[in-house]
Amino acid sequence: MMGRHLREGVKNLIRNSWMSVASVGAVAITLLILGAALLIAFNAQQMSQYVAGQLQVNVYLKQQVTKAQAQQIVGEVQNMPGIRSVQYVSKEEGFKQLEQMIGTQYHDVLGGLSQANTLPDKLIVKAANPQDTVTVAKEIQAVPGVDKVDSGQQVVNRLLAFLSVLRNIGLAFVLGLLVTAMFLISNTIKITIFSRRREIEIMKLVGATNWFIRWPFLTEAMLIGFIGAAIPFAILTLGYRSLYVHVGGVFPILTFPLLPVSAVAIKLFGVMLLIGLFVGIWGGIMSIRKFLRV
Amino acid sequence: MMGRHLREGVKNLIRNSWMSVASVGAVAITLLILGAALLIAFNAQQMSQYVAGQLQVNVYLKQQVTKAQAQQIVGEVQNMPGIRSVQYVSKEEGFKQLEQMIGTQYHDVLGGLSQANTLPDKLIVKAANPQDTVTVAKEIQAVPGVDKVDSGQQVVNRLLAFLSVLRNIGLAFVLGLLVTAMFLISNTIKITIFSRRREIEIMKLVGATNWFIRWPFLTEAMLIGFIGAAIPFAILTLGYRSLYVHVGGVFPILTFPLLPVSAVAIKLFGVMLLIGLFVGIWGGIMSIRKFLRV
Amino acid sequence: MIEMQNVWKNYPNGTIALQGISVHIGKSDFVYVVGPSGAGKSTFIKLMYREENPTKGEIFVNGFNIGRLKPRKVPLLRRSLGVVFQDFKLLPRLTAYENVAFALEVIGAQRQIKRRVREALDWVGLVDKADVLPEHLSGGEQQRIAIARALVNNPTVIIADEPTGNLDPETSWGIMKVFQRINDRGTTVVMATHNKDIVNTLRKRVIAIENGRIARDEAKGTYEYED
Amino acid sequence: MIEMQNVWKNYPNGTIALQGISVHIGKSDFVYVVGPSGAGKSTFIKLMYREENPTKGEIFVNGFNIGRLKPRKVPLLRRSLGVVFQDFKLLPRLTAYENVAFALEVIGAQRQIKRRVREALDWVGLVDKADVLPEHLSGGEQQRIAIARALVNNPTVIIADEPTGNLDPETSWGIMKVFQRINDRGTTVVMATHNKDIVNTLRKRVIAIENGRIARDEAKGTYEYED
Ligand SMILES: Nc1ncnc2c1ncn2[C@@H]1O[C@H](COP(=O)(O)OP(=O)(O)OP(=O)(O)O)[C@@H](O)[C@H]1O
Ligand SMILES: Nc1ncnc2c1ncn2[C@@H]1O[C@H](COP(=O)(O)OP(=O)(O)OP(=O)(O)O)[C@@H](O)[C@H]1O
Ligand SMILES: [Mg+2]
Ligand SMILES: [Mg+2]
Repeated sequence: MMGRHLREGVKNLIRNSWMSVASVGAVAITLLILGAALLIAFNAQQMSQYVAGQLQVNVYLKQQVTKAQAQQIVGEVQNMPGIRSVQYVSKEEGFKQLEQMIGTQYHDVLGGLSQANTLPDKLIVKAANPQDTVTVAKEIQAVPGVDKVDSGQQVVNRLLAFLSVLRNIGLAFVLGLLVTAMFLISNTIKITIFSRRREIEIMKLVGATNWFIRWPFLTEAMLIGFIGAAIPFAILTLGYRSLYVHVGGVFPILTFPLLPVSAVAIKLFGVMLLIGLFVGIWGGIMSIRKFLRV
Repeated sequence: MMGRHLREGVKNLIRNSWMSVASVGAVAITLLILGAALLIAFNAQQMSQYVAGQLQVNVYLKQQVTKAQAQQIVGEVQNMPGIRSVQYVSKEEGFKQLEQMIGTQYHDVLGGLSQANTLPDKLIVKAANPQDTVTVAKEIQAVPGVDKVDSGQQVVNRLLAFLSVLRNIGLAFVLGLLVTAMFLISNTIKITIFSRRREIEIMKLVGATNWFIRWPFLTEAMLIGFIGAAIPFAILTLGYRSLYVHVGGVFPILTFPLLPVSAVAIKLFGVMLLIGLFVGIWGGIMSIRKFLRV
Repeated sequence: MIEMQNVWKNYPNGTIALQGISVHIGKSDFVYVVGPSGAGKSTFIKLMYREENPTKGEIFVNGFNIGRLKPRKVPLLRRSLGVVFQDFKLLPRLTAYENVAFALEVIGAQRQIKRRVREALDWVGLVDKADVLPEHLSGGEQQRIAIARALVNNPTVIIADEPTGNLDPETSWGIMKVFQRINDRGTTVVMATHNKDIVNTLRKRVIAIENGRIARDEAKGTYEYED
Repeated sequence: MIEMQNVWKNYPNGTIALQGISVHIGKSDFVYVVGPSGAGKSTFIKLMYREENPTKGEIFVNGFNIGRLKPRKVPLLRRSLGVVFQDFKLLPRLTAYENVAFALEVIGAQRQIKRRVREALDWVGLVDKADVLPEHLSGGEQQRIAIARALVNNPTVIIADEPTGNLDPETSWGIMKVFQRINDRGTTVVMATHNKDIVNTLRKRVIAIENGRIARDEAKGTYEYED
């Protein structure tokens, strides 16, 4: 029996070609936009993780600490739990970095400052988990020889707040697109079925059960959903792959790494197929219902 | 005669209520997403202008210039063409600003620096047109008493490049949405008309001219487009207004001003109405054509 | 087989189509339903396969209580009937063959579909139009496909609403012979018709409906509407 | 009025519906077109209002050369005719009144629409069904609305495809009286029919089509298809 329904579904799709193209087109273009938004969202999330991964604790050592003692402290910190990396920055390196950081605008101002100005030795510590940055900073404070610890708490908080605002806007937009896609797809299926309400009524009058009528429509809706998801998926994956290859896997200007094609493709395929197929079927069931009451 | 067509269009819309609701819904939700994207895009453009407006030329005066001479130079620069504003920053103020700018991470490092370190007096000059910043800087270089001029050329260029990438991504997305909206709306109208192809054929067989048949359909498409544009316009304008009032006209975290409601509403209304109405009509004309050949 | 007791039908727009119909049609009866245009013949027939629900009164068809029938059971009722609709109601996307086969597929018949459909098409003389879509058939050909569909699954009751309205006299008599043969095998036939010739020649029971009421119910009756 | 010279019609699916029809129908003629189901009567009629284009041959209707007619001119041809379609072709979203009025609105008539529509509805006896949608009318009532629509704008030629197929004999004779009256006023009437009674009683010219050819063309002819 399933064989008949599948056959009928495919047959309807083909005989009804004009309408089928319109429906598949509507589903495809809706999912294309949604998919593009998802691609950006996935990468933005990856970026925010990448940026969070840059968070660091600056540990300033006391003036009287010698180079040898400093190396000892480095070892000690390295052995603490929850630490990913420890980097030692000497006074001299520190001055160079300060010069660079202050940058062009105030560069000449520093010209008057002698290198003799005593900068302290510094350790740059990264937590294994960016969220633990502040906790790690507190623990390091207790290590002897350590003068001041700066976890950049303010910067951290401001950055995380900014990223969360960005994420929320993005999320709201993607959710909006998702709801839109679902509405539009089920709407398209609805209109398609509406235009065939007389046929449904006739089938009912000839003695067909509700499921006998539903199945071919559902296979058809499923096919529309599947093709309508496959087309934009192909376009997006190929487009993203060529972009990825073109820029060498790193987003220019912002210089942060893009997600590899394979990682993105699976998620994208899942979301798009899920929407295409299941919204199609659900929309189909809901709108056939109206016309089965004969 | 126009009266009849308008009347028939409205009548069809009402009698065909199920399909009408579906069509208006599809148009409305498409334009809602497009409108939201446009609102963000308008504000992003405004932001990039705002940021560009922050561009400035730092003019460092020679050490020997007295406060009185400095005031004279300020007046001179102010009278040059293409200048929006000139702000005088004394040595002392300059040091405070440097402290602030260096920020938390390196703050204690500066503790060792005495205020006696000779910072030069400084003028902060803004060009009337941000793009002219570099040109203005060159002209100021020629003024006597000026030591160095820093237009931050590197920063300017990097910032402008970053903004243009952002703008391009946004533009591509909005354009994509625009095309989608146009496709979906004309597709919806197409399906609506397809489901009434028999009626069109009958009218033709009874002796109606093509335009006699088209007009009621077009008024109907126009009404669908209009209502489908008005609903999301109302939602977006009210939503944006309440957001604007809620945050006091300034976007939090980034602290840049939002566009006022009135400025946004007109553009939004224009774009949405244009798409809703004209895409509706165009889609209508194109798809009726098929069925008029009887 | 078919039993109606004081059946009324008011349409939602206020038209009272039937006003107290009581009738009994036994197994293997052959009944003509006659009456002027708009008298209520189609309504009378639509109640039997539950296209319309009665406003008042009891209807039993093949043991189903129409007024109390659960929606789930309606397909079972309809499968026990063969219905020729006044407006044919062919599925526009299916060929003539597929339209007839549909009535067999609906009941889950798997075997001999091909043979049985060919046979039904042969009864109505349209074997060579098997692969044509309804919109490419003449009016009379469409009507004959509708008849073939009603006959194909050997129903116990045939209900036909003006099955010869679009047929020439010769073809009409061909169809009547098929109905007669099926009736001889024990199938009940209920047929609304305007065809005076047929009613007056092939004499059967005649139920005349006028203005929603049974005006006459005669065994071996005549059409009796002279101009 | 209507002139056909060696007209052939092959449908795209290969059916040859007409094979060399030549006929002349003059002003205020009254012609019955008879023939078995699928003979080509409807095709013959569809060519006159250019629903179908001839494959070969020349057709002139009311001075229009059908084969060479520009699409822009087709509405003018159709407005000069009143057509009753075999499948009615009523607009489903318009009431009975609006369906009839549509034929007047199409020609740009502004005045007296109400009076003329009422009059046409009166001819077919359906004034009290004016505000009903087609799907809420009986088969015969729908057919009569289709007839009223064809008559309402006083065409010079009435083309009717089985206009009494769904009507009881009494109502059919009422319609025939209207056709006769209109014909007396000088309107040409071409009517495909299976109604032997009418053809043999109200004697007119009979064109018999069989297998796409004119088998017989007699003034004051008879139906001549006995069972
Ligand atoms: N649109 C079409 N496409 C293909 N074949 C067609 C089409 N319309 C009619 N035919 C075929 O052409 C032949 C003549 O059809 P036509 O409708 O003219 O017959 P008719 O004389 O009107 O019959 P009836 O009395 O049954 O209405 C038939 O064999 C029919 O199947
Ligand atoms: N769905 C409906 N809604 C409202 N009124 C209806 C509906 N169907 C039929 N009627 C009305 O009910 C009455 C009886 O209609 P019915 O179709 O039973 O007549 P009939 O005897 O079959 O006529 P015909 O010979 O013309 O087919 C008519 O007045 C008709 O207008
Ligand atoms: Mg009826
Ligand atoms: Mg015909």
